[in-house]
Amino acid sequence: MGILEVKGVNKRFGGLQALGNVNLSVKENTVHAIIGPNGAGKSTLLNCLVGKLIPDTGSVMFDGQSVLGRAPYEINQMGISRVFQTPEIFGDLTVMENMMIPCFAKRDGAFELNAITSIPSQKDVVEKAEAMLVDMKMIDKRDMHAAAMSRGDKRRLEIGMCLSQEPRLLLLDEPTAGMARADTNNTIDLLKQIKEDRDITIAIIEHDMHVVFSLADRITVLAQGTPLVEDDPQNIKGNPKVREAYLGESA
Amino acid sequence: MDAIILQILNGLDKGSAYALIALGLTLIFGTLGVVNFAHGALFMIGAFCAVTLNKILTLGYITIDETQKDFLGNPLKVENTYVETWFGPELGAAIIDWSVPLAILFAIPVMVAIGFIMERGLIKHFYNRPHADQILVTFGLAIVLQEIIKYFYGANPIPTGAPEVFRGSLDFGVLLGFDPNVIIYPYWRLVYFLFAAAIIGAVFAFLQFTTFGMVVRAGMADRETVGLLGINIDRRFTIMFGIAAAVAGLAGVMYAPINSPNYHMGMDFLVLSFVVVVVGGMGSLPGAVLAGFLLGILESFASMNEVKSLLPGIDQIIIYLVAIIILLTRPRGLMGRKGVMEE
Amino acid sequence: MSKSNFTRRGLLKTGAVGSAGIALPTIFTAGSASAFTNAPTGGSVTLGFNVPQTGPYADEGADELRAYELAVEHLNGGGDGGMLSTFSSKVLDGTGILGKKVEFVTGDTQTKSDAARASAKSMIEKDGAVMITGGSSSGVAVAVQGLCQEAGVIFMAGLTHSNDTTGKDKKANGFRHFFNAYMSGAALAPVLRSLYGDDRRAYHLTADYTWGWTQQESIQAATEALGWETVENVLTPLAATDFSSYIAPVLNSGADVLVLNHYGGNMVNSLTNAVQFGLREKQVNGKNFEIVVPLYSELMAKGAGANIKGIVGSQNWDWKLENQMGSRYTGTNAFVKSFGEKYGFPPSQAAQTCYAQALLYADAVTRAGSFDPCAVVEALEGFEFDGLGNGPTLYRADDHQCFKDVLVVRGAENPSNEFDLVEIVEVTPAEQVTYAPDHPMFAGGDLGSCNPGA
Amino acid sequence: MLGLDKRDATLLIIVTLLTMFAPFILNPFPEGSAMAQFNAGYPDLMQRFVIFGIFAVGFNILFGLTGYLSFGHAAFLGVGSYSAVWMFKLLSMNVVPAIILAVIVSGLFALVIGYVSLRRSGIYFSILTLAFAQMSFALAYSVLTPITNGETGLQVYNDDPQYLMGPDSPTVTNLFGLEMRSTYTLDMGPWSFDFNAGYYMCALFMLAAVYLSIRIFRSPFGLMLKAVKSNQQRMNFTGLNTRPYTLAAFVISGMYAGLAGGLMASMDPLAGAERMQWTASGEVVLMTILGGAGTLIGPILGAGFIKYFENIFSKINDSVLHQWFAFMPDGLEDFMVFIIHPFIGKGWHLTLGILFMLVVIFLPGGLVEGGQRIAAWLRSKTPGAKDETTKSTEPAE
Repeated sequence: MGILEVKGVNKRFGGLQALGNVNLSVKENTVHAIIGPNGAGKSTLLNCLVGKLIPDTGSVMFDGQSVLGRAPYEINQMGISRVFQTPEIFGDLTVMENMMIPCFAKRDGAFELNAITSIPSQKDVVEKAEAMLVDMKMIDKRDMHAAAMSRGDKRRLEIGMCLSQEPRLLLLDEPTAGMARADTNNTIDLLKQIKEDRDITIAIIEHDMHVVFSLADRITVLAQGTPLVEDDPQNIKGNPKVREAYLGESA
Repeated sequence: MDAIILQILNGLDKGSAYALIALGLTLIFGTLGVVNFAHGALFMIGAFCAVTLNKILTLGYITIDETQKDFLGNPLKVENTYVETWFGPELGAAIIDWSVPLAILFAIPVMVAIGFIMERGLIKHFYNRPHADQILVTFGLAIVLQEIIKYFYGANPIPTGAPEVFRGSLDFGVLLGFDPNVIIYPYWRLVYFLFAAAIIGAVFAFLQFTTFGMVVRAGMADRETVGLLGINIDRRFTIMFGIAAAVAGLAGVMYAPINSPNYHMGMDFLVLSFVVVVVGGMGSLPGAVLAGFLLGILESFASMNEVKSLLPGIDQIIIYLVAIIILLTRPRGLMGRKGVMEE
Repeated sequence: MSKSNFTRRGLLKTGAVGSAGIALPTIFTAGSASAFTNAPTGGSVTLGFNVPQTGPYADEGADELRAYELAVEHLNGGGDGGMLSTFSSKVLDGTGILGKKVEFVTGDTQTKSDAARASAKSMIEKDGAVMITGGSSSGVAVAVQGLCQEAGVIFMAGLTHSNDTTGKDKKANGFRHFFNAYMSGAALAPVLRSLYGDDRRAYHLTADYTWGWTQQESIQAATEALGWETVENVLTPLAATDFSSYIAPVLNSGADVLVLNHYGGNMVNSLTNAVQFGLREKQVNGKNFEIVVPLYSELMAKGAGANIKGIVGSQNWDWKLENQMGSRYTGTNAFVKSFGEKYGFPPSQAAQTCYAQALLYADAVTRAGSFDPCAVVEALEGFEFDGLGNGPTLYRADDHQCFKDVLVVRGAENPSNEFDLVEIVEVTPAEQVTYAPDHPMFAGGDLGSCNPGA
Repeated sequence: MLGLDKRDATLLIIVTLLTMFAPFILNPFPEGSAMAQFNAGYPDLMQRFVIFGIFAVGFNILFGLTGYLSFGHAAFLGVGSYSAVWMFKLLSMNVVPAIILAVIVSGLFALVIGYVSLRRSGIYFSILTLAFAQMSFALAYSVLTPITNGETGLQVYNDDPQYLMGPDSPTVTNLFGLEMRSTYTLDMGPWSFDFNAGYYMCALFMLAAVYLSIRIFRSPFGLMLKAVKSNQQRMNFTGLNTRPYTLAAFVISGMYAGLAGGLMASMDPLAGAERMQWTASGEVVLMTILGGAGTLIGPILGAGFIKYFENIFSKINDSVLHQWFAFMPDGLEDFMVFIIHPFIGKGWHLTLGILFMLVVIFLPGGLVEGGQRIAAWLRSKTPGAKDETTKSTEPAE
């Protein structure tokens, strides 16, 4: 029994079958990669997991509880954090403020009218956020406007924000898309570090095979909205069906 | 039944004005992403184009008539218009009589010029500024424009009649087989409706069938991509602003005989036209037109005695009530696109 | 800063409180028994002219302001003296008021109760105005009148036509020279009968706010007393600009008279729309269809243009009154002359009522020998005068309403010049428009007692 | 101090000093001098400055922090005023119950309207709030006249019940006997200064309102509101429910508006329907943007700016102008009057419109930015203060 169990999920957009009978099981404390060619339905699947879309049929269970019909923030509070393809951070706020927000969300839940206490007096949150900035090696950028940072830094910040919520499942949507090689390698190292240091399950959607094979414990290949194969990385590499459907074009 | 037909006619007529103003507003919203609070003022300036032309045509020289006295008992000064002197009394009077339709020719260059100046001189610098700043600057401009008009024309409405042939009304009911006097409708209001339909049709045809229009439509859908294609979208947008100003202005010119123009008529329409645009859906031209006519007709129905006796005061709030209901049931208005002005 | 430089104005027992503050705490004013708000100290007295300068009534406000400036000029001995020479009371001699030069401050009511009060307050608190006058709507008049009552200054209403101003909302410190909705009804009714007969069916369109209601009520009562029938009364929103959907059903309702209880922009638009719909050319019940606009003004007539031709209504005054109706209305020509020579066009009824109010105040102060509001109230209550253009007039003590003749007018068919917008049909004598102070349409108010303020 | 950091505490102290000494600051010109026209230190206008300051500060909590542009906030001010006047009519002229009820009722009203309107964002939200406010105005002016007294405005009549009114109770608005209108006038040579009880009560309320606003800006709640403005998507995917945050901000700012409305009625017990009209809602939007949206002090500056023009410029007339330029030769005097005439008196709207445009064109951050630039310029003139210059170019909050 995996921490995330997707069973028989279908999703249509008008005449287009975006997802057809998707089954997926993500084991706890593993890195599970979902790969597939463009339009294979990877992002649609991800959106079904976090509450942005609701599947037409099927079930999505997280740790034995259904996530379907819940708002994104509720699913997040269950322990699923998501990193977006283009970093979604609070651009108008400072790096430190960015980091404090998930810490407040973890401590206070979805809503708390904490209107007259001052932020510096919330020592636990401040310390936690600072510690995370140290972990992410960006404490020196503490008071910078988040929007002014490089893309790699924004990505790191976003991952750090997700981690400070102590999620049980971290969803990564093409975390290295559009990054230079050096930034990509940094991100891989960061994710490896996270995998080693924390009890965390990671599901990753990725295009870059270098990233996938560096990190994944298990791989699901999606093609035309259906899972083609699910196997270990070395087996996937050798699988002719996968080569044909996906790797063939990019290898 | 006859009452309902009558109110549909009324609604179409009111809707024509709403739709024309909202159309221009949406063009500016959609193409430029600018919240233009001065749009009502453009409508008002259009109406004053008609007033101005009428004033120009009736310019004259003064002769003293010793046989008559003015209110102070002095000899009466009689004004003789140049137009009547030059073209003879009959043709001259006819030209003056037709000053409102003639004002269309006068208004188009004036309004396009105002549109260009506004866009190049002011609005251009606000594309990348927050909507709040756009509101403040265009609101300031609207006040300035209407105060200028007030300075020259005063605050009182200025009667500006339709040509003689269009005065009076058509007995519409007789055409449909009702008794006489049951459904009568003023000629000029019918003209206004047809005029509005023609303008709306022209704008749509222009956007649909010309390459210029295609680029603008593409720009409305995705400005950045079109910009990336190396097309000078900015210049086209300037022209679009001129067109939007002209549409608002023409709506105003033809409106002058319906209600005497006054300097604050733009503000009266401003809030309403924003409601129309938003109900239609941000960035949707057909939505703006549809919402204009829909709200016009509903407003007319709400003012029927039968409805009012059931729900007192409903005609005061119907537009807003409908706006609330539509926005709650259709998150982006009738035909709005996702992501436009939702931040 | 040494303490000796301070003078605590309130402790000076001179009775002169000066220009600041609506009121001083009683502790500071206990000794100054004769004190009242803004008692003029130096060689001048300040009056506050509070008129709409922005918004739809700005032109009417501008005309009121012209009249006030003219009145000030005449009071200070300038110009040709205007109606000072025809006024039945002869105490004003062109040396200001009680020998003090008249100065004035102006403010903008914006035709909004709040803004009007703010403006009036600033005149009282900052400029030390001892009297506030002007305005172009009943909402504003009632609001400012209430303020003046509290502040202890005199309010001389400008153009306000609602019954409430001297009815439900009457105040001891407030006075109205202008006529009211009841008088319009009473004056119009007999003329309407003689023009249109006593078997008519009326359809009312009424502006949906207090003034509209009181006028509609008055006209309905007066016409029903003639035997007319009221088919329908439809309330129209204040914000309405296009009245087509209210006008369109009229013809089919069986009514043969349309009464437009509208004012200002509403009236211009509703009348224009009604004429557009061709109502005036129609025959209903075998009679010509007629339109009545109970409250007329020159500016509205100007705004409605040719649509006004032949439409009957009532007015407080018209510049042709003396020429056409004789010397009973003396003062009219004198006023028209000085106004016309100064500004180049004849005055509106709003200008006349404001000019008259300014003179009446100055006269009352002079007769009372004091600016004290209570003395002024006493001098004005029950005051009978003549020569201000309206014929013999009474300022009734019970409700501070002027009673005088009311004009019934009609849009001129063939205006001989641009100012000749209306023609006078008849003048209804004051007796016919007089009502008992406790008339039900005016009930519920309480004049209270005069408040000298401080 | 008071749980504020040094910068905020300084700001609060400055605001406190300005409001407490406003009677002096606003009356800089000796009475009777030509410039006295520009004096603004009379009770009514001073009261308006602080009351509209409260209104704008509250509006800024919603708009400045969350970015939700409400176009119907005047409705809450109007509801607050009506509630307050009803308290005067039913209980007594004591302002305390009136202000309390004003805040509560407008808070409830904001809760209902906010709950519905906040289902949409962006311009859709703006139009929903506008629609609710316009409906409130239209109904208050007409159908609801029994409750609102329509056109005239709700006021206190002698025959109102006033159940708590004793035989000796004051008949004007008062705070436990202290009459709101009582004014102490201080004359110093040619100068004259008014100290008005009502003004000081309003000023204290405004200081409390500003203090609370600073606390909110600096609180975790304030941080969340800024986060809503910055990125709602990230909010949702960080386990935060944006709806209650925005609703709370909406209700708080609605209560600020209600407080302002209650105070307005307490200073002058008449509540007109016009104060709910869209132009009134637009006015507070303009005040906030003009002063500097999202800044602490900006909205107050914007409120002061607009009210100053409305009350001072509208009162300058030609005869005042002639007085000013009387020293000039006749022709020049007339020429100057002719030039300035369109901008004063009935032309005050024109001046205001031009100033709106100038401010927003040249000072994108509003009046606050203007202040900062002046401060930066002054500092650059002072040697040895270079490090502070850079600091002031950060966005002010």
